[in-house]
Amino acid sequence: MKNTDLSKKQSNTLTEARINEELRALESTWSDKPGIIGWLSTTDHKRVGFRMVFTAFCFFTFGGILAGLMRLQLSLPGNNFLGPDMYNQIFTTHGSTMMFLFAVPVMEGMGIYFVPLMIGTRTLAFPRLNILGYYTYLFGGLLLFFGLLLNIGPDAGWFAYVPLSGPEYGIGKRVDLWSQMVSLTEISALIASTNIIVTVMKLRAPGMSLNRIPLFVWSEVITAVMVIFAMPAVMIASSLLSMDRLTNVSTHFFNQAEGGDPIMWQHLFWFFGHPEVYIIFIPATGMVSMIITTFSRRKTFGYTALVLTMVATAFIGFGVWVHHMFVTPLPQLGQSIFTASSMLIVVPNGVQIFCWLATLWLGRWNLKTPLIFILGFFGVFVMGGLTGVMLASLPLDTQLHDTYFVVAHFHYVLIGGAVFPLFGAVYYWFPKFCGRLLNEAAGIAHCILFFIGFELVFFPMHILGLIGMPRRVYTYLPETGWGDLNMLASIGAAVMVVATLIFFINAVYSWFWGKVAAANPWGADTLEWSLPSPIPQYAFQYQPVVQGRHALWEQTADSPVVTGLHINNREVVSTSIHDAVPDHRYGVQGPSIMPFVVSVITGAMFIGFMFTPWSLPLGMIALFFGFLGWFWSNSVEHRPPYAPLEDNPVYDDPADYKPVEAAV
Amino acid sequence: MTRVSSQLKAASLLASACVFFFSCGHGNQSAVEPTGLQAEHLSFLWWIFLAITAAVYVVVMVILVAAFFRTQRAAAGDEADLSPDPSREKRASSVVKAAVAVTVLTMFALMLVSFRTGRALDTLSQAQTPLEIKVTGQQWWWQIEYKDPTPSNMVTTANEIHIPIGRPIKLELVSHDVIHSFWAPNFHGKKDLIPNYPTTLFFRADEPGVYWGQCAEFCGFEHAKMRFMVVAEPQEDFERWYAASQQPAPEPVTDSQKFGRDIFLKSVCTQCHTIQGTPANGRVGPNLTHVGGKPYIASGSLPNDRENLAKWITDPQAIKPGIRMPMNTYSPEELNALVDYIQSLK
Amino acid sequence: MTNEDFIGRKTLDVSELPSTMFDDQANLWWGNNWGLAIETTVFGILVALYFSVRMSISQWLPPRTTPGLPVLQNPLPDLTFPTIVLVIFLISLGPAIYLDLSARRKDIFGIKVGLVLTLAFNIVLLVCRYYEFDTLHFKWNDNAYGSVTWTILGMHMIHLFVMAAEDFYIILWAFIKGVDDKHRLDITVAAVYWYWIVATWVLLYLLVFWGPKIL
Amino acid sequence: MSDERRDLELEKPESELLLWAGFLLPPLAWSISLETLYLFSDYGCTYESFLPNHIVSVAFLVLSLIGLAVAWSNWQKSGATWPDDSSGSIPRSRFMSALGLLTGALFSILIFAQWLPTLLGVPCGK
Ligand code: HEA
Ligand code: HEA
Ligand code: HEC
Ligand code: CUA
Ligand SMILES: [Cu+2]
Repeated sequence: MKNTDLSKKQSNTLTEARINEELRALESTWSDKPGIIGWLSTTDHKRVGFRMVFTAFCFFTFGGILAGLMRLQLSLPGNNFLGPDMYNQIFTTHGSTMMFLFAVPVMEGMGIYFVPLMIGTRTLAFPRLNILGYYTYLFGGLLLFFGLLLNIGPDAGWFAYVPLSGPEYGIGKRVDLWSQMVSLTEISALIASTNIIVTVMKLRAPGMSLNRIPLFVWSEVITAVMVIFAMPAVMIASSLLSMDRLTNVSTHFFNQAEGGDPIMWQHLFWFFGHPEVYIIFIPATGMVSMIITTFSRRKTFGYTALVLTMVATAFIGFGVWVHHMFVTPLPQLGQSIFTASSMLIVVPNGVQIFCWLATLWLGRWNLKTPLIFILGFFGVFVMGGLTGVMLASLPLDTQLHDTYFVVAHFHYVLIGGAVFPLFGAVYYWFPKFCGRLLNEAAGIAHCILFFIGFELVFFPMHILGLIGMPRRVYTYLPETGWGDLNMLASIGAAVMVVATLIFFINAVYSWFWGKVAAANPWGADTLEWSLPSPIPQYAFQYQPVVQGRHALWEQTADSPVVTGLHINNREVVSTSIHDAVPDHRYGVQGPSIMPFVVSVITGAMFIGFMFTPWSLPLGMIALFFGFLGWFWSNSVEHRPPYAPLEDNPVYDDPADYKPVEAAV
Repeated sequence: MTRVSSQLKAASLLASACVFFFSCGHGNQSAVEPTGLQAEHLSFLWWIFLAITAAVYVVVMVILVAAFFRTQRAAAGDEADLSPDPSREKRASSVVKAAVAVTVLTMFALMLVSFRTGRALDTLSQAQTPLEIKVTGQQWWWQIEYKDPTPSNMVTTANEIHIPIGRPIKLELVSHDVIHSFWAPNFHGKKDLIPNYPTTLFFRADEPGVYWGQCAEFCGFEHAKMRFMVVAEPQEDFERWYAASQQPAPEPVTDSQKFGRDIFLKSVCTQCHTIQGTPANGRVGPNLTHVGGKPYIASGSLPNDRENLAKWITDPQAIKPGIRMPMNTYSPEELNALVDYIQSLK
Repeated sequence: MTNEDFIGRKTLDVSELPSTMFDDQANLWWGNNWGLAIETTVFGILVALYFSVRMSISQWLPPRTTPGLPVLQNPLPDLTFPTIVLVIFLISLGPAIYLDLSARRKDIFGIKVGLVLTLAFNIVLLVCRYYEFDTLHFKWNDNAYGSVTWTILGMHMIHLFVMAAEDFYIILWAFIKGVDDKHRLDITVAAVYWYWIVATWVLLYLLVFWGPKIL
Repeated sequence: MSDERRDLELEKPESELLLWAGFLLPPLAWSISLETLYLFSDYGCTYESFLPNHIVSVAFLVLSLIGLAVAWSNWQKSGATWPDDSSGSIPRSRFMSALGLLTGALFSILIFAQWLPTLLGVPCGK
């Protein structure tokens, strides 16, 4: 049934009785089991997505506290609040926590939560794999968190250059701890990305052809494709570094005495490093497009151009990595190619900014907190991008590299480019999480204070970089004249802490006592707003048929809904890649404890690898039994509708198919 | 070239004055107060980039603020505009197309001026007879060796580089442990010292003075205290300093100095330090032959006076935790004599 | 969307659509392919690392001086044994294709025979790989060349383990519970995985065993 | 509704393979040209010959322009108007071919820009 013509199949047989009866079956089929085991074995993408976002914000707080400690140490010249060892551990853990444990997972968590809802389906393609991804991320994060608390945190910077991180100069197990954290978080990123790509390719609601996919979903699937090609580089690099460092393995990948090459580490890391920062930035552009469209009360200006900018940024993002290595002794001609590509990546970013400004210029503004955070985004990100342009010029970068100018640049683009849109999205989607609205006044106070605190902390860093202050210095002399600007930055950090506290208090208060929200409080256009909030576990009672790019705005009164899916097991309609024409009914597995078991084994294997190479074979044997249990539970739960070999019976009476309780 | 750059600097300073209301700093370790040919090129490039990017930022912010005031307000329930007025859409898309064209052209312009500056920076490497200095970065201090045809009178010092103004200097940068980065912002951009990758850096001082530089690539515990001083002086002053540095350590004069020297030669210092004219020839730590005359010790992180020398000798770990120099216990008289001797090494 | 919104709504009935599709219409097939894209990137990076070692190592190939063994001046890897193993890899495509086709034809007997045959080949190849490490003449900790060649062989060996495990799981289910559509899809997807393993080994074989001679 | 009428005339959309080719050829050509140009620059700097850089840049620029041409023909054949969100596979193939036009233009400019350092004689200086 390659090209089923949608109209031919339509009939109106939905009666009150049938709707209620199917609703009851849906609720029982899609619900999780109660208790701790049920909580651990959920495969509901909404619960997993929320857990990922919540855990990421906990690591944001942890990273923020570390930032506060650094600002205290740097507020005075010659300060001895933190010794060099403690400071080096703290700045490395701050950078690694923010990049690996906050920025990437929070964008993935939002994708895991909202991508299935925005394309009108009830689940991700591989729900059990999804919960495995969350747990590996959690174990990686806890490893780094407890590493620092036990004073064995990594201390070679978030990009751990060899030979400082190598066996000769990287003391103890610190860098091994970092590289196992990297491996675990990258496994979770790869799992989430495979899930999101296949879901968007094959599970879109009927009618959602490629030119009708919401921009946030485009941003998540493009980011997922970047993850597929970027993460392996850092996983290999960190694992090889661990093998170099393990005494009874001691390979020589980066040992220049035995044919290894320290610059190869830099190539491997930054080949992942720059795509990583765009993996953090592109989902944020999806959020910006979504919020601007909803709050300008008009269709997005330049939809095709915006999709192009995301695709182009993703591609060129893989071709600029040597701009982090401009001052290494490599031939200048080869490196200048990367000045050219780093300069031209500005064109797609510029097109994005212009299309957003046009949408805002031509629209009528519903000036609420999400849009105010987007105004903050413009103010901060554009300056960050422009300092990036300065860094892209090779000669100029020889003065600016590894100074506080670069620290200013990446905080402008990370906090401006990712954290501001993220806060906007949290205010925007909060009703979907808990059915209540965040307080507007507190939201505006949070945004303004955060912006002021931000400028106080990071604007002076441009000047500090120009007057010679290098990165990663735990102290400096009074004669350098850097004291007062650093004091100003530390005061700003305190303001940011206050702003973030306002946000946390607002979130906790509004969760329980906030203003109750209707299903679509902002009058938005994407499908998740057609669902009651908070969202039931089965999400769509009947999957919608999409009739336009702005689904809810362009939905006709009699737009058809999908019926005929089995309600005794978890089933969604699977559609073709290009035009979302239904091609088969896709059944997914229910909850199971096996993903948690496998993730515990994986975590133990990687943590064990810090101490002995034998953890790899032992881990693989344990995984063999873990995956056997997983495969068996999958197969057992495969309900009768699929069992008979001859053919697939036409669905007629739901009574025939009793749900078979999965043994495991 | 300097006339154009000064005009341009004035213009962009005006345009970006609001951006830099805070620009202070003492300028002796600053990239925007160049005192050498290379840093002059880079500063010129900096002001061009600042002018253009500041202009772009202002334009974007003006459009945003104008939109803030010009647009009407709407409520969440208001009907979303799905078929907006085609003429306004057309005008907007032509403006966007124009803006994209300007962006592409601006990027090509910035590329060309960067490549031109890259070429200009390279001219100094064709200099025929540069003053060759070998700089070895090691965990947490800089060893400076002036290359001299006759090795016996080669000058070796630490964390301090004297150079004659007007003459091209060729630095050979070498590291044997981790990656360091040599950066004296008043003269030139930085260059990484990577084990197994010896490299060179050409620069020239045009104005006399005392300038500072610092290691810029994270290299462990004391990355923050790996500073060095560059003294640019007229040719005669340089030659006088160079001749003095070639001499072995002056003989101790007072009894306390003699007693101090005996203590030094008996203790563990000789395994790591060299003092020309005495049996001490250790190479782990800096050459102390003329350490008395240096304004700073411990790679520029401690002013060189009696009290600091005493504190440094007894417990260097308190000042620079993690370095290889151990603590030393002496009685007050011994310490006093040792400090007298060290201060006599001018 | 409360219940009232659905009464009398036009409906798109998908009940006649099949519940299992094959190849590019199956979600599992796409999931497997994106997983192979990840693994291909992994091997791409290891190949780039091999060339980087080629360019940065002082002597290509450094003499083997492990104590207790005769010193070899230019220790090119042996070719006979690895070539035989390559041939076994290519022969193993036979049973793999047979299994793939019987899964599509719902030929239960053919599936069971095919599964056992592919698992047998897989185990034989695992044992061969164990001995292939010695043909490199270097240990993983001798030098960068030893490290990178061992890692390439080791990573590929992990794929052999994973494939053997998958085969074993399906055999267990097929012989105890029988085969249904879901598992026929699993078999066709596992077949794609095997074709990929053999294809990557052909390339890695050329690099690791002929590289030192040609580069 | 001129789009609807034109869609009726076009019986079927452009073949998916051609649409993807028009869209992916320029970025692929650019990514290969970047890697080879970077390697040849090392070679060029040691042996003082930059001819390979020019050959690589021109070859891949042509390849990218071919991708642009494919996208242009796809666009013409699927109605040569800027894509909107109307239903069916014709507007979708118009959307994909328009994306191909934009990527083709951008990556051709990029390949040219990466050729500039060699053209302008940026020094090798290690
Ligand atoms: C969200 C993350 C993010 C983003 C989006 C960017 C965006 C960019 N970055 Fe940045 N960058 C980082 C995160 C990010 N970066 C991090 C974390 C580091 C440091 C890592 C470390 O060392 O620890 C880094 C470091 C870094 C360096 C290395 C500095 C050094 O260590 O020496 C360089 C050099 O080229 C660079 C360049 C750029 C450029 C050209 C862009 C461009 O994409 C920006 C383009 C955007 C604009 C230009 C603004 C909007 C455009 C317009 C309004 C159009 C008109 C504009 C003009 C005509 C100019 N970045
Ligand atoms: C997304 C990324 C991200 C984010 C959001 C931040 C946020 C901040 N960062 Fe950081 N930063 C990095 C990524 C990020 N950083 C990276 C990659 C590096 C490089 C590391 C390296 O060189 O290796 C770096 C390095 C870095 C340095 C340089 C260190 C050095 O080179 O020596 C400094 C210095 O001030 C700094 C400061 C700050 C500050 C003040 C914030 C503030 O914005 C923090 C704001 C957050 C909070 C204020 C939350 C705290 C909330 C509370 C405390 C509430 C209390 C409630 C409870 C206790 C329950 N960061
Ligand atoms: C085990 C090695 C070692 C021993 C023993 C040692 N030093 Fe040092 N010394 C060093 C190192 C290394 C430095 C550079 C410290 C830095 O700046 O990072 C240094 C620096 C110094 C300096 C500052 C030099 C400068 O130019 O900054 C002085 C003075 C000094 N040592 C004196 C002594 C004296 C006196 C003794 C004996 C009591 C001694 N050292 C014993 C290793 C040693
Ligand atoms: Cu040497 Cu930092
Ligand atoms: Cu980058």
